[in-house]
Amino acid sequence: MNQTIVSYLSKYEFYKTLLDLFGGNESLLAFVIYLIAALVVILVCATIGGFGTYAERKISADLQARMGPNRVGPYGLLQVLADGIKMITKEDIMPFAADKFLFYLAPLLALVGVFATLAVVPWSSGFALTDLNVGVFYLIAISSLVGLGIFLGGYASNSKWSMLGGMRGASQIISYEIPVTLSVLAIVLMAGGMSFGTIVGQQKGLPFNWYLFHNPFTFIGFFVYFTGALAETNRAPFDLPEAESELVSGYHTEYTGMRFGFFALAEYIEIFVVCGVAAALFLGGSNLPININIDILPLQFVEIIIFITKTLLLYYVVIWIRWTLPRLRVDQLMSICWKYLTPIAIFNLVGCAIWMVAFNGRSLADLIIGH
Amino acid sequence: MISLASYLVISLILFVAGITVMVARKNLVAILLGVELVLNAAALNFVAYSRYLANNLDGHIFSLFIIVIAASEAAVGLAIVIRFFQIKDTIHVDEATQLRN
Amino acid sequence: MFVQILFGLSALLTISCVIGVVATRNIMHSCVFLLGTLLGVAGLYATLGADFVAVTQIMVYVGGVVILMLFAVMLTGGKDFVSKAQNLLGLAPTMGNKWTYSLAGLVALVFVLTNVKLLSNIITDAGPKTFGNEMPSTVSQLGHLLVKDHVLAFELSSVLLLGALVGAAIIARPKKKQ
Amino acid sequence: MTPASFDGLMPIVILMAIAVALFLGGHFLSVYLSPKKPSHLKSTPYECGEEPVGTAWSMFNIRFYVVGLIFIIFDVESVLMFPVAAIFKEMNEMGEGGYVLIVFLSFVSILLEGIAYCWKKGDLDWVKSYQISANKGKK
Amino acid sequence: MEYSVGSIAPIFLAPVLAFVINAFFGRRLPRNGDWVAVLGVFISFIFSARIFGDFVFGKFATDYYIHKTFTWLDLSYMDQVWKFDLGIYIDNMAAIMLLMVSGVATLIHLFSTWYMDHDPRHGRFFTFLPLFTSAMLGLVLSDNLLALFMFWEVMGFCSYSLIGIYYEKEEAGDASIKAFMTTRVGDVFLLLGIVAIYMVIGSVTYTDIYAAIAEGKFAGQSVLGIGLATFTGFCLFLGAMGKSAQFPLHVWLPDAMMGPTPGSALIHAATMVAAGVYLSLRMYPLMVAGDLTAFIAIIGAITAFGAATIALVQTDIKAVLAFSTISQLGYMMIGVGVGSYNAAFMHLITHAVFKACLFLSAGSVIHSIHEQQMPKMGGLRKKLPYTFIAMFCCSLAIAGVPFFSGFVSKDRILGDALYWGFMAGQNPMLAIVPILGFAGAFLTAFYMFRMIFLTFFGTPRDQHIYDHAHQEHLSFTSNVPLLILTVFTLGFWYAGSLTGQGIVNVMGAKTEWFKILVEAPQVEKFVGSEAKKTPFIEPTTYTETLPVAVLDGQTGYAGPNPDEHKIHSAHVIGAVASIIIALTGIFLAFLMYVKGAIKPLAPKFPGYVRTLQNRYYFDKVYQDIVIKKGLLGLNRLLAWFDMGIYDRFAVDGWAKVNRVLFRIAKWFDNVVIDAVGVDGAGVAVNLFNLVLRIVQSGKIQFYFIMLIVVLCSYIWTLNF
Repeated sequence: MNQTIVSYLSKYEFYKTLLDLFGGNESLLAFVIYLIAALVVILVCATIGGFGTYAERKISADLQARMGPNRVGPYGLLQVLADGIKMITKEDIMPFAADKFLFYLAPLLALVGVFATLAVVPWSSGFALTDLNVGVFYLIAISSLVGLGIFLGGYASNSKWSMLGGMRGASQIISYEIPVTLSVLAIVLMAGGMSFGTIVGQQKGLPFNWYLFHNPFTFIGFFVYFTGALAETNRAPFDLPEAESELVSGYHTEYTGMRFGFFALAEYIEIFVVCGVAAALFLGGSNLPININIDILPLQFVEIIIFITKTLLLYYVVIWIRWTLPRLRVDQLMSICWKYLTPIAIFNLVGCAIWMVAFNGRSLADLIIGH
Repeated sequence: MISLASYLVISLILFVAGITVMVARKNLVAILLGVELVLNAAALNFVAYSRYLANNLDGHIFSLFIIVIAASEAAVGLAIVIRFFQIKDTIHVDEATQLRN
Repeated sequence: MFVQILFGLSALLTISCVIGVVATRNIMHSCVFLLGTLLGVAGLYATLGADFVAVTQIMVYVGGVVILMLFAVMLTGGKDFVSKAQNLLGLAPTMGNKWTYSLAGLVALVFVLTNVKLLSNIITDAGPKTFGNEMPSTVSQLGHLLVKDHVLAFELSSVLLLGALVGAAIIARPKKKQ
Repeated sequence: MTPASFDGLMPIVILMAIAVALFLGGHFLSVYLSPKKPSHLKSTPYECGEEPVGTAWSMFNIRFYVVGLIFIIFDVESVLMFPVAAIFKEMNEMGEGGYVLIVFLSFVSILLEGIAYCWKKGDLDWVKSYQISANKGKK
Repeated sequence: MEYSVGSIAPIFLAPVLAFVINAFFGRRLPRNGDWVAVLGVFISFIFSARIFGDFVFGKFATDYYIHKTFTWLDLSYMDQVWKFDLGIYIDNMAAIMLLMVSGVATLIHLFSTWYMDHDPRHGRFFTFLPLFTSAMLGLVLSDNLLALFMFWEVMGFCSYSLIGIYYEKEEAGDASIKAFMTTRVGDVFLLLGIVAIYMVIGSVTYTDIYAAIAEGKFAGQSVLGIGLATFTGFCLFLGAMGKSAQFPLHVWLPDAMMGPTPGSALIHAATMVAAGVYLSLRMYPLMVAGDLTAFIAIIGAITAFGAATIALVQTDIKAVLAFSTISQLGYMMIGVGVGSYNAAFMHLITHAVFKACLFLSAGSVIHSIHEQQMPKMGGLRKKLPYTFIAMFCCSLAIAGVPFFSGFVSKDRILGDALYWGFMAGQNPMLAIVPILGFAGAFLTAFYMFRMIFLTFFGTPRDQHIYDHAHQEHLSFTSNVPLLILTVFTLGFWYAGSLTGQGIVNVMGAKTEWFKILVEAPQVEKFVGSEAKKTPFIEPTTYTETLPVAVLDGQTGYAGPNPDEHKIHSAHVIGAVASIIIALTGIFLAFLMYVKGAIKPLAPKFPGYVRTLQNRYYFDKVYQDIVIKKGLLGLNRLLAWFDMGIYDRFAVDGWAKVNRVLFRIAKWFDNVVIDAVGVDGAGVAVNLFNLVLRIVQSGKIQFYFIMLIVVLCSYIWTLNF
């Protein structure tokens, strides 16, 4: 079963009429639906990304007992717009020593990498844009374009700070990709499939069916994943690539205007995506926290709301962590990745495998309640 | 529908490009890059054959292992190149003639 | 329908980037073009219904090999590399000149002819073959192949990777400063 | 519930296309709207106001490469583990869980050997082992 | 009694296991795990002894063979079948060979534990030795040329490591590289031959090749204008020449003495050099189909005689043995050439036994007096009694004295050569083969006993060395292996008919059981041999038909030979002649080196002796002509190519003008422009690639171009 938005809609009447409208050309109709859906998704994500900056500033202000942005619009809500306009109207400077080609290419790579991940985000059981058989794997793979973009950005601008930031960013991102992959692997092993549809479908019903509570190993695995995800998105306390107090602004020191904006947008959307994946893998994704077995169109929107709520909660945690924890040193960073997270992740993997064989895949709560 | 020939032609182009890079460039890293291209061509052929000629997925397995081996080959090869650079302070391939005679 | 479009895009990306790889004079740019090529090949895999192989291609090459190559370029940079990248002089000595390219061209031509000779009968008697629009999942079949038929290769590959890791680590390990 | 079809790949292409379009659009927009007063000082790489010395494209520490090396090996191993993990459940329900578990564990054990080796040899710690090889025994 | 894989595989796997254990944990084991090696080889000896028993003692029909296969690589699609099967193929020859290899190897391992004791490279030695043995056993077991080639290469690598085991010694390193590269020349041709065979009949399995020969698949084809059978047979025989050190490619073997003596024993006696003869025996029908027999016989004769003459003047005891090995291999090749199939194989076996024994004895001599030069020895008879006995018997055997194994086999070869050269109505020029053969026999007897007398008889020439030589005591590891081997240098083991009738005919002008069991493969029997091929896992079903041929003791030859009496008379003449020749040689040596009645002839022909001492200047020729001239010429060409063409025009002005257009279609139009200029390179590559395989020019990319061009040209030449 692969539930794409098209195959979901095709169950309803108006799909038939639409099909007639398009002269029975299913591919064309699918293209149109996908296009609209993709635009909607990107709009939503861009908004969330944009408001991410706003939220970050507000929350940080709260945490530090400040006001935060409050001039533009009510509560400074329009700050986002102001930032956007500012970015567009800024002069974009091309350092003379830069590698022009790569200087242009780098933000594009980051942007493409992030946008391509949006294709498999399971907004709801029906409204996921698409549901590949290799969903999670695809997501991990394609998101590594971002690290490449960061590295190239740091390299291309030919400035010491950028170069340092780029190298740091690349090595950090690839390093933390390992624990993330391994903890995702544990979930794949639990769910018996890589597609988000399968994984989320396994977690229907009450919260103790979530993989977070499935067994102790997945419980640890969640934190491993979350830490790794933080590092992969260069969020504090892992924000070494853009450590403003040591490297001026890291890999985008030389970037101005729109291209800087793209980097920022990519970063914020990526945070959103990894939070969403965490929600989908461990927190039951878009499932209602109760056992109901009806399938009507409005329910999908409820599910979307549930999913986004879970995601935003994690998002808040991310921002919260940023303003709580101090930044790590590089050697601490590496030792955390290779000496703590990776062994723990492997331990989880083995534990999950043994659990599967031992208890025949039944969850902890299931064993306790039993039947 | 897409024919097998088109895939073969693309993989041939990849392969020839790999050969060209390997022969023409004097930069050791570039030569490894050419090797990657050649391996990709081979893997592409395997998958294309397994879809068009055979009815099993052995071709996929083959190309999986090709990718695996390409990765390890790149790792070791680049390590050797780096060490070579540290010794010779160049990566010009014609400098790599210790084994002569 | 969409498959043809995807195939066209991927082939376009692949071939144009391959030309870039061959023709560019900057090793860094070469690596980036290689990235494009590999993405294109991944797309081709996708058009062949090999979803897992396609994603593996992206994961290993884009995520790993290309970054590794970029690192290696940085590490083996040195004077030559810098002067080239700043376009102070034209084609850098390590990137070959027209005569090396001519030789390569000859070799390539010979190879192409040979291949055409070899492949001609295969292509002819393979004949056209049409597939539906379905893309069945290859993952579970691959898994079964890996743990049943090819289990030995599966285990041995891990040994191979261990060997590669140890060997490369020994080679690349910096000198200990006492 | 329709089987997966190639159309399922459409959103990926569309999203990538949108990304490119957005990039170009934003770029041209900024070309339109943004002021252009280039000056040499502006376009020098930022070095805290000093004259930039040399280029940033100098050689880097080899530790980055070692990290990348360890990464790629683990990356590939995880790639090989994915299909096995994906079929683990159904094999387990078919009653062959033990066999797959053994295959899987032997694979992972070799993975562990790799990380143990690198750990012991000090490839995993960033600064220490290469500089201070003398007191490595202590810590 | 059924042959499951489990009863055959240990022959190959046990030494491999020993190798793996020693390779990884050898250092931690006591005595560097040499006992592991001995154990592994001994296990394979047990299993092969079982198979030997089943095959030899009349269990099966004479032409019975086990053939188990499993598919190794399956590329077939729709109607087209592309398959590679690997498998096990055991017939009488293989069974005997297995027993010989594993038995001799066991004894050599046992001896090495004593010889290599307290040696710095002890562990390394005992890591490679079992691998070497296993490679040879696998080569014997394997049922197709491809697997044979793999094991062939493994052996090449092992001999490289064993010869160069003291790599800190300059000449050791050189010798190892020389051995590797010289054999490589042959291997390249071997591979070409295998590929050609595969391209024609789509399989490289022995049985399929035999069947193809019988069906005349080889007849019509031709490669590069040569008949296909001739081409492939020639390629394969070149491989055999490289491996078993035939005339042009023999230069590596004498230098291979740098390794420790037991290693040399294994290389030069049992395994590596035997492989070449084994291959040419296996492919005998192909050789016949390609009319290569005369060529093989002549090569063998030249080798046998030339090596014998060189051995006359060597003073290093191991060098004498090395050249005698080359000469004896020449005899085997003569046997292959003149069509005395089973005699050639028998000589392979007997020679393996007594040459192993000789080398081990030489080893024990060297080990006890730490000296290899014979002029410094003498009178060691009292110090090393057991070694003396062993070496004496073996020398009798190799000299071809009656009642000893060498006589039994060599006499048959010479007899057949006599018949073939004089009576079979061949080209009279071919009479050179038996003449050279008998002359070589004479020289063999002479130089072997020269060695014996110089070493063990007379008075010690170097008192100091003599006094410091340890007195030899009977010990299980040091000289019991020698004595065991010595027992098997007696003739009746090989002469008598072990199959049914009692031990007859100790004189051994006829060799019953070899004659019955080992016969040239009758290719017609293999047509449609797919039926006999049993899959790898299921137990095979075998024909229980009692060997009628064995019971009433008629020969294994197919059909009554019209001129049987001629052959018989030839054998009688040959036997008598070789007895006389051998005894004369020994007596001459006795007079010359013990009695001193005859002055050594050396001073009379100084020039010839110098030529001999320089081994006919072969190394010099190779060094000067091939390597220096050829390679330097090549390098000069390369240099001219790089400098004159690449770099002189590299900075042309107009290149910058159309650089843009150039970057897009760079190689494209250059091919058109420079095709002529660069064609020279292609031709040069084709000319020099043989030389380049021997020596490296160090330019990676040039290798690559060579690879591609050679590959393409090969594909174009055989238009399949």
